[in-house]
Amino acid sequence: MSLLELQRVHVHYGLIQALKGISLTVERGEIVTLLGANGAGKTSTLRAISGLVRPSAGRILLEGTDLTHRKPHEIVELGVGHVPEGRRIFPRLSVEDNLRLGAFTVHDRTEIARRQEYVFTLFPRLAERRKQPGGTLSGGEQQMLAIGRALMMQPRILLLDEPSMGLAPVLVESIFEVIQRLNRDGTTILLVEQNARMALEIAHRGYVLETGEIVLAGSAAELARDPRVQAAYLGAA
Amino acid sequence: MRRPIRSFTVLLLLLAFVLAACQRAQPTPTPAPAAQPSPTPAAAASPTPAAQPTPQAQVTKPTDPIGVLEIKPGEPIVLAWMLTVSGGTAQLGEDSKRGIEIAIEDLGGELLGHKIELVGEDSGCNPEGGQAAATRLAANPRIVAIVGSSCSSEARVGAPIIDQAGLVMVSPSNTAPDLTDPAKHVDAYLRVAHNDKVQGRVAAEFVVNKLGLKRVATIHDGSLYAEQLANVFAENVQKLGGTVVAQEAVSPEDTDMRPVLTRIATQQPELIYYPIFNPAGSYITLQAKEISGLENVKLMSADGLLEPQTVQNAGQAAVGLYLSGPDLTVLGPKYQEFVQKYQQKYGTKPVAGFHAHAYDATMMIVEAIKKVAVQAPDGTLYIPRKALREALYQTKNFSGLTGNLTCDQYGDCADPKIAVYEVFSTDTAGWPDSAIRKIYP
Amino acid sequence: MALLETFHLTKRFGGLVALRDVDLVVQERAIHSVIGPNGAGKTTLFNCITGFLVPDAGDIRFSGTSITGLRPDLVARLGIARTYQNIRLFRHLSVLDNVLIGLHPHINYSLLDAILRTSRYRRAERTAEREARELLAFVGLTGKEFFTAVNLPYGDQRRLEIARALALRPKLLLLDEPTAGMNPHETEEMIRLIRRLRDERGITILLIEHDMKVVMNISDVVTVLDFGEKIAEGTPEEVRRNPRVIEAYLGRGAASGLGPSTLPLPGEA
Amino acid sequence: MIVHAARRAIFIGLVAGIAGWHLSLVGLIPAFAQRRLVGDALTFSYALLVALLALAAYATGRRYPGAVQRIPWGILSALLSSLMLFLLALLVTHLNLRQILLNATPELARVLTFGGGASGAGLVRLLLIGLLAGLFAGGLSALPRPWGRVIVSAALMTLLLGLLRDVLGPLLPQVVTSFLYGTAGLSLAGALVTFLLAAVLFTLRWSLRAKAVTARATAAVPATLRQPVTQALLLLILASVPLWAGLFLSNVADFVGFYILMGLGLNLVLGFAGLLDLGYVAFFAVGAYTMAVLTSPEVGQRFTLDFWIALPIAIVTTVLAGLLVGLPVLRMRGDYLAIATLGFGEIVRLLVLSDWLKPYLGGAQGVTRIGRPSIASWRIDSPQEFYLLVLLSCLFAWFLSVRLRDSRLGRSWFAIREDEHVAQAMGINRVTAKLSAFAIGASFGGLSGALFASLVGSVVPASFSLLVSINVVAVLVLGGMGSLPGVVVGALALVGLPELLREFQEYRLLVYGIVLIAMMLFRPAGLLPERIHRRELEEAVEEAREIAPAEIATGRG
Amino acid sequence: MTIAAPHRFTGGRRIDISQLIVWTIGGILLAIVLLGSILTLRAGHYTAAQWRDFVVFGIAQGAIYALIALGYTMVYGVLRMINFAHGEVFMSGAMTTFFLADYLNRSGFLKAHPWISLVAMLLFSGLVSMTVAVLVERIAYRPLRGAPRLVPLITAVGASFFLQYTFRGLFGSGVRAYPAIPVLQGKLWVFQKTQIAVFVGVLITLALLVLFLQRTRAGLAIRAVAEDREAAALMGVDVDRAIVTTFAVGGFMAGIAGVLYALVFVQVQFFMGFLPGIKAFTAAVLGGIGNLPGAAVGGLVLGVIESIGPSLFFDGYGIRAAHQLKDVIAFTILVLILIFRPTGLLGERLGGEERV
Repeated sequence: MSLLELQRVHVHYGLIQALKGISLTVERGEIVTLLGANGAGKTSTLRAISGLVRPSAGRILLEGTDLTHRKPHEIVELGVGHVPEGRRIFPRLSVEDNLRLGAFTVHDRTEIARRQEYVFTLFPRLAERRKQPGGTLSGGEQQMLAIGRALMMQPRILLLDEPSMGLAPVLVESIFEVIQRLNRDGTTILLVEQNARMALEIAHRGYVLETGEIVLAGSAAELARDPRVQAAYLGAA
Repeated sequence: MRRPIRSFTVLLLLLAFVLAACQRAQPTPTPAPAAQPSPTPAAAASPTPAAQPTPQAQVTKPTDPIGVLEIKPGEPIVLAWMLTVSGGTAQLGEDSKRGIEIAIEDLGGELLGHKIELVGEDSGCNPEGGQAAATRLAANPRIVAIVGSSCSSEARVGAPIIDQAGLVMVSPSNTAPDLTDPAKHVDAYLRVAHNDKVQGRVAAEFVVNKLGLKRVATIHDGSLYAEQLANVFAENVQKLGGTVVAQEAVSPEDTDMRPVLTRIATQQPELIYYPIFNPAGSYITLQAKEISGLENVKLMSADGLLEPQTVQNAGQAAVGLYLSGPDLTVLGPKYQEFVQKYQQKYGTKPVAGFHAHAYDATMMIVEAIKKVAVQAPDGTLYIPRKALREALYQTKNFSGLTGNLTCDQYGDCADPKIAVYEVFSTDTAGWPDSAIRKIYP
Repeated sequence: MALLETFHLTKRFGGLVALRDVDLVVQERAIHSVIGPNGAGKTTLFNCITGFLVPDAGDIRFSGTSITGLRPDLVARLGIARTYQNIRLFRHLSVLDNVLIGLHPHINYSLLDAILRTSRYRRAERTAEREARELLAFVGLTGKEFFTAVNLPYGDQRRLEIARALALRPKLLLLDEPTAGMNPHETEEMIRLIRRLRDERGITILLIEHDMKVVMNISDVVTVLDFGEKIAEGTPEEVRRNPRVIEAYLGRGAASGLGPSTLPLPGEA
Repeated sequence: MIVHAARRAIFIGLVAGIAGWHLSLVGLIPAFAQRRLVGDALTFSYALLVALLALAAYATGRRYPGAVQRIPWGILSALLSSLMLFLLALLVTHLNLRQILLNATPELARVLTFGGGASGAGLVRLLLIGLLAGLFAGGLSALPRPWGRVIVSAALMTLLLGLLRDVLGPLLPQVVTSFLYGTAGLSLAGALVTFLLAAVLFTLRWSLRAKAVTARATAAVPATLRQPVTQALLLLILASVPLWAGLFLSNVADFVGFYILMGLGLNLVLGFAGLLDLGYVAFFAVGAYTMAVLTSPEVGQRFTLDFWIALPIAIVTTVLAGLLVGLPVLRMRGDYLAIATLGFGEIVRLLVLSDWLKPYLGGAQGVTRIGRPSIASWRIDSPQEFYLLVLLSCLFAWFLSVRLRDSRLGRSWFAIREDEHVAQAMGINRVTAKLSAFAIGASFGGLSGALFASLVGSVVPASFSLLVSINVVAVLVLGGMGSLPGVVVGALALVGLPELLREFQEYRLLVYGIVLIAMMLFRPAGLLPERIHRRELEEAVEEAREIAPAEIATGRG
Repeated sequence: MTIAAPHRFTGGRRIDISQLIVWTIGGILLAIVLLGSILTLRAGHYTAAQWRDFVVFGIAQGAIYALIALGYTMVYGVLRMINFAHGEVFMSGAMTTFFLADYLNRSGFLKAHPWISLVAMLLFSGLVSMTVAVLVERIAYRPLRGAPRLVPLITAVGASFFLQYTFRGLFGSGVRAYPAIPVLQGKLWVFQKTQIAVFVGVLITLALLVLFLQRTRAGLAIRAVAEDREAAALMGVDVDRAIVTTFAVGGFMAGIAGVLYALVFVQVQFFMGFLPGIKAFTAAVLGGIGNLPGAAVGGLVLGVIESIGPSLFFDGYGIRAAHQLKDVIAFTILVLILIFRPTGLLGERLGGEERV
C-alpha cells in the first residue's frame, strides 16, 4: 500500500475547475515533486490532501485511511504535515510559540521539548531568536521557522509548497539540504517547486501538471531529460 | 427609441390620474383646521343639539363641523387610552389604565345601551411614543375619545395629531404648564391633572419656607414635564428669596450621573430638585450621596417618581427623599372606596399617583357623551364630535374623586391639591403608607 | 521613442525594499517583458506605474510627462491599462458591462442626460456598446455578451480582462502573467493575441511572465528583476546568456549538474 | 442508518420543543390565546403551536425520499415536541415560576395543552395533535410537486385573512364581510371559501410560472409587469388607494412610502455602490429637521416658509449632509464604514436632542406645527391626500434609480462595489463615484424625512434612532439588495405588515430579529433578488457551507 | 497629447482635496476642544479634587467598557467580524443573575457570606453570558462563515434584537434593582468600595485572560487562529473549536462585566446592553480592534473622556447641560479614530493601503 494515494481527485473553486482528476501515489521514504506552471494545480493538490479544500470527486487515501471528508486538523493528527506557500508563519507569535504550534497535536511536554531541541540544533539561528516574534525574522529565518515548525509535527508525510520562493540562492541551497536530510531521516516528502531543476535534483520521482491534469510522470532523472520539461520550465519554443 | 416614449406616456397617464384623484379626494372629510387655538366654548357656536337627546324626536343624523360618529346597534362605544405601559415609566401608565378600567366597571361596562370597548396604545413617555400612538389612534375612526396621555411630552406632539383627526383627549397626568398655555393650547386637549405651575410653587414653598434651604440645583431629563417643572420651581425659589445655583440636564437613558452631580457639587447646593422619571431618577438618588461635596445635600423630586419603584430601585438611598405630588390624603370617602376596589381588583394598592385622575377623566368623558349623543329609534347612536368637545369644555363642578372639576377655556379642569411626601422606609409592600408619609402642607 | 521611462524608482514596505533604483525604458510599440523570481518586485513595479503605489523616490514618465504620484484613475485616463495575475473581473456583472465600464472615460454625457435619456445619452450609449462589442469580437468573445463574467471559462476570463483593458484605449498595456494557468493551446492563442495587440492596434506591451516559453517567444526586450533590483536587460538572447540571470533566476543549481550549457536556445527545440 | 435517522428526529423534535418553550415564555403563545382566526376554535396560539409541530415533522422528513420514511420519522419529531410542550405545561402548573418568568402562568399550561390542562387529558390532546401534525406534514411533503406548496400557501393565506379581519372587514362590501367574518376571525364557511379560492389562485400562479420559467427565469420582475399597459394599470390601482383605503390604511401606506423612499436611497449607496451605511437615518433626520425649522413657527429664526420652498432646501441640505458624511469615510470599507456611519447617525440624533441646540432645533421636545403643503386652495392635510404626494415621490425616486442604474454613473457604482481597485484602474474616480452615491442616496432620505415631518406635523429626536437605519437595511436585505421591486416588497413586509397587525407590536422586534437571521441563513439574496446580487450572495453562502471552514478564512483559492 | 494634471509629488504619500478637507475638519475639532479646555481651566470652577473624582468615575465606568470591549476585540481578532450582539450577551448575564442575587438577598445568605455570594453571582452571570454567546455563534454566525461581511453583520443585528426582546418577554420590561451588598457600601479613601471592587475585578479578569491566552493550549490555538486561520488548521488546530472558545471566553467576561455593572449602577433592564455595547465597541476601536491591551486601555480612556470631557471641553464655552453631549464626544471619537487612525491607539499599522 502506498503511503499516500490520490484517486481521480477533482477540485472546483466556484465554477472554475482547478483539478481535473488527479491520480498519484507517494511511497514511503520518497521525495516526490510536482512540477507545473503557475495555476497548473500544484497548490490545489496539496490543499486537497490536507483538507483545506474539499474535492468534488475522487478519493485521497493515507495508508488506506480515507482523508477525503476529514477536517484539516484531523488530517494533521493522522500525520500529514503541510508547509504552505509563502511560509505562513504566525508573525506576531514568538518563535517558540510558532514551534509549539507545530507540535500542537502532541500532548507530551517532554516530547515537545525534545523536538524543539532537535529543531534548534538543526537551525541554531532560531534558538537565538526564540522569544522574538516570527514576523521580525528575515526571510530565510522565516523559512527555517516554517520548516522547523513542520519538523515539530514529525509527520509521516510532509507537503512542501515552494520552499525556495523569494529566497536568496544561498538559502535555497541550504533549505534543499535540509529537505534531503529530513528525507534521509525517514520523512516522506511531497514537494511543489517552481525551481524545477533543483526539485528534480533531490527528488526520486515527479509529476508534471498542466491546467489541472497530470501530463507527465516518471523518475526525476527521466523528467529532467524530457525535452517537454525543459521546454516548459527552461524556456524554449 | 421606444423606452423613453413609453415611460413618458406612463408618467402622463399617472399625472392625469393623480389630478383626477385629487379632485375626488377633496370631498372626503377634511378635518377642521386647528391651527388657531381660538375656539372658546362661547365663540364656537355649536350647530348641534347640546341639549338632552330626545330619542323619539331625533331620527335624522345630526350634523357637526368635524364629523359625526355613528354607532350601530350591537356595536360598542370605543374609548381609548394613550398611556405609557412599558419601560421604566410603566407603573405610571398602568396605574392610570386601572383607573379607567375601574370606571368602566362602575358603569357596568355599558353606556347608552352600547357596550364600552377599551382600546389603547403605549406611548412610552417620550415624544416619539406620543407621536406614534397618537397617529395610530387618530387613524382609528371608531374611537370616541381618549384618556391620555401619561407624560406631557407625549401630549405636546400627540395632541395636534389627535386634534387633526377630530378626536378629543383628556389627560389624567400631564402637568406641564405649556399644554394649557393660551398660546400653545390645542383644541382637542383637556386635562384633569394639576398644572405644574401649582406643583412647582408648592415645592418651592416647601423647600424655602419649610426646610429653610436657599441654594438649590435642578436637573431635568429633556422631557417637557421635567423641564417646565424644574423651571417653575426655580422661578418660585428665586421669588421666595432663594438662589438657583445650577440647572443641569441628563438624558433618560443615562446611567452614570456622577459627572453631572460633580458639576453640580461645584456650586454647593443644599438641595437638588430633579422632577424626572425612573430609571434615571433612581440613578440620581443612588449616586448623589457618593459625590464628595454632596454628602449632606437634600434630594427632592416630583410626581414622576411618586411610585414604589423609586424606593425599590434606590433602596436605602431613597430614605429621606422628598416627593411632591397630588395630595391623595385629603380626598373624600369616595376615593377610599375607589382604593378598595383597586386593591380588590389588582391585588395591590395604587402604584402611582394618577389612578383617581384617570377615573375622573373617564367619567367626565362619559358625562359629555351622555350630553351630546343622539339616539335613533333603531338604537343607532350618533355622537357629534365637535359638540362632544364643547360639552367637555363646559364641564362645571363635576364631582370627581380628585375634587370638583371645572374646565377653563384652555382645558385645565383640575382641582389641584399638592402635597410633599417624604420617604421614610424602604418597605414597599404596603405602598404608599409603608414607605412615604405626607409632611407638607 | 520611449513611451514609458522610470528613473531610480524605489519603493519600500517597512524594512523590505521592493524596488531599488529601477531604471526602465519601454520603447513605443515594443513588447517588453519583466521577469524575475517570485517576490522580485515585478507586481510592485506595475502598481507604481498605475498609480496604486506612490514610490518613495524616483520618477515615472509616460510620453515624456511625469506621472509619479498621479491618482490611478488619472493614470488610466492617460492611456495605461493593466490586467492582473489572478484575474480580477467585475465578477457578477455581465461581460458587456465589464467592457462598458472600461469605456467609462470615453463616454461623455451629463447626469441630466442620463436621467432624461436625451439623444446625447442614447448616442453615447449606442456608440459605447458598439465599441464594446467590437472589442469583444477582437478577443473572440462574440456571443457571450450577456454571460455573467464569473461564469466564463478560465481562458475567456483572461480574454475578457484584456478586452476590458483595451476599452480604455490604452497606449500602454501592462499584462501580469497573462498565460498563467493556461494549457499550451490556450497559451499559443494568447501569444497570438498579444502580438495582434501590438501589430494591429499599435499598443505597447509591458509583460510580466513566468512561462519562459512565452517570454522568449514574443519579447523584444527582457528586463530581469531580482530582490527589487534590475540585474539585466536586453534581448531574450542576451538575457538568457547573462550569468547573473542564470544564478539569480534559475538558482545556483544551474552551475552544478545541469549547467547553463544545457540551456536550450530559442528555436533549438 | 436507523440510529442516525432516530438521532436526527429526536434532535429536531427537541429543537422544535425548545422553540415552543421560547415562544411560550416570551409570551407570544399566552398573549394570543384569545385571538381567534377561524371559527371559535382556532386561535392564533393554537395555529402557532400546530405550525411548530408540523414544521418539526416536515424538517425531519425532508431528508427522506418517500412517504414511508417521511411520515413515521416526522411523527416521531412532532410527538417529541408535544412532549416537551407538555413538560412545560407541567412545570408551569406545579412550580411557581411567575416571580421570575412573567409568562409562566397556569393560563399558559391551558393554552399549551389545547385546553386540556397539565393532566392526562392534556397530554392525550397534545399527543394527538402532534400525531396529526406529523401526519399532515409528512403527507403534504409526499404529495406531488406543486400540491404541497399550494396547500400550505393557501392555508397561510387563510390565516392571514383571518388575522387581518379588523383591517379588511371595513373595506370589503358589507355582504362579503358578514359572510367571511364571524365575531372575531373568519367564519368557518368563510375560511373554507377563502382556502379554496386561494388554492385555485396559487395553482394558477404555479402553472403560469412553470411556463414562464423557460422564458425568463432570471428576471426579478415577472415579464407581464414589463408591459406598459400593465404598468399603467398598476399605477392606477396604486393611485386609487386613498379612494378606498380609508384613513388608517392610507396612513400605513404613507409610512410604507417613507421607507420605500429611504430604501431606494440606501439602495443606491448599499445595493449599487456596495457601501454599508448604518447611519442612513441621519439623512432622514436632516430632511425632517430642515423642513421643521423652515416651516414651523416654533424654533430658530421662525422662517415659516411655504412647504414647496422648504422642500427643495431640505433636499439640498441633505445632499450636503451626504457629502459631509461621504468625504471622511471615502477610504473606509466594510465593517469600519458601517460603524463610522452608525456613529454619524447617532451624533446627529444626539445633537438635535441636546439642550445646547434647543433654541434652533427644539431639543428633546422636538418641533411641532410643521407646515403642510397646499396646491392653490387645496391644502394637503389628511394621510389620504398625503399619500399621493408620497406616491409621486416614490415613483420619482424609482424612476431616478432606474435611470442612474442604466447610466455611466450606475456602472461606475457597480464597478466600485465589485472591485474598487480595478474600478480605479479603469479610470473611475473613486471620490466622485462614492460621493455621488452618498449624495443622491441621501437626497431620497431627505425627501422622505421632509414629507414625514410635514405629514406628522412634528419631529422629535427619538424618531431618528438607530432603529430606523437598521430598519432600512433590513428592508433592503429582505427585498434583495440592488433590487428595486425588492425595496417595495421589503417595506411592505417590514413596515406595512407590522402596522396592520398592531396587536403584535410588543413582539415586533423579536420577530424582526428572527426574520433577519433566518433570511441570512436561508435566503441571503432576499425575496426578490436582483439577478447579479443573488448570484454573488448565494454563491458565497453556498461556498461557506461546502468548503472546509479554513478555506474561507483567508479567501484563498 | 494629454498633459498630466498638475500634481505634487510628496514621496510615498498622496494627498487629495477630499483628504485635505477631512484633515481641516479634524483640525478645527481639535482646536475647539483645546480652546474649550483652556477656557474651562482658566475659569477654575472645579477643584482638583473634583477633577480627580471625574477621573475616578471615568475609570469605574471605563473598566466595565473595557471588560465588554475585550469580548468584541477577541471576536474581531479571531473572526474579523463585529459581534453586534455582544452588548446583549452582557445584558443577559446581568439580567439573569438578578434573580440569583435577589434569592441570595431574601434568604439572608448575601448578608452572611457576601464574598461567596459575590463569587457565585459572578460565576453564574459569566456562565449565562457564555452560553448565550456560544449559542449565538452556533446559530447565527457559524453557518455563515465566509459569506460577504455584510451577511454576518446583519445576523448579528438580528441576534441583538432577538436577545433583547426575548429577555423582555421572559422577565418583563421593568427595571430591576440589585440588592445592595453590605460589604461594598461606603467609601475607602476617595473611592466608593464598589468602584474598587469593579477595578479589582477587571484587573483579575484581565490577568486571568492573559494567562489563559499565553499559557494554555486553547489560548495558543486562539492566537494562532487569529493570525492565520488556515495555517492554524494546518498545525492541527480545530478552528471551529478555537472560535467557539473565543466566544465563550468573551461571553464569560461580558457576564462578569454585567455583575460588576450592577454593583455600580444597581438597576438592570432588558435594554441595558445596547449603549454599553456600542461604547465598548468604540473602546475596542479606540484601542485598536483585535488588540487585547488596546481594548482595556481604550475602555479606560473612553470612560475617562466621557466623564471629564463634557466639563473640560464645553464648560468654557458656557454650553448648557454639557453632559448631554458626552455621547456625542464618544461617537465623535469613534468616527475620528476610524478616519485618522483606524488601527487605534495601540494598534500597529498594517501597511497603510491595501497591498496588491
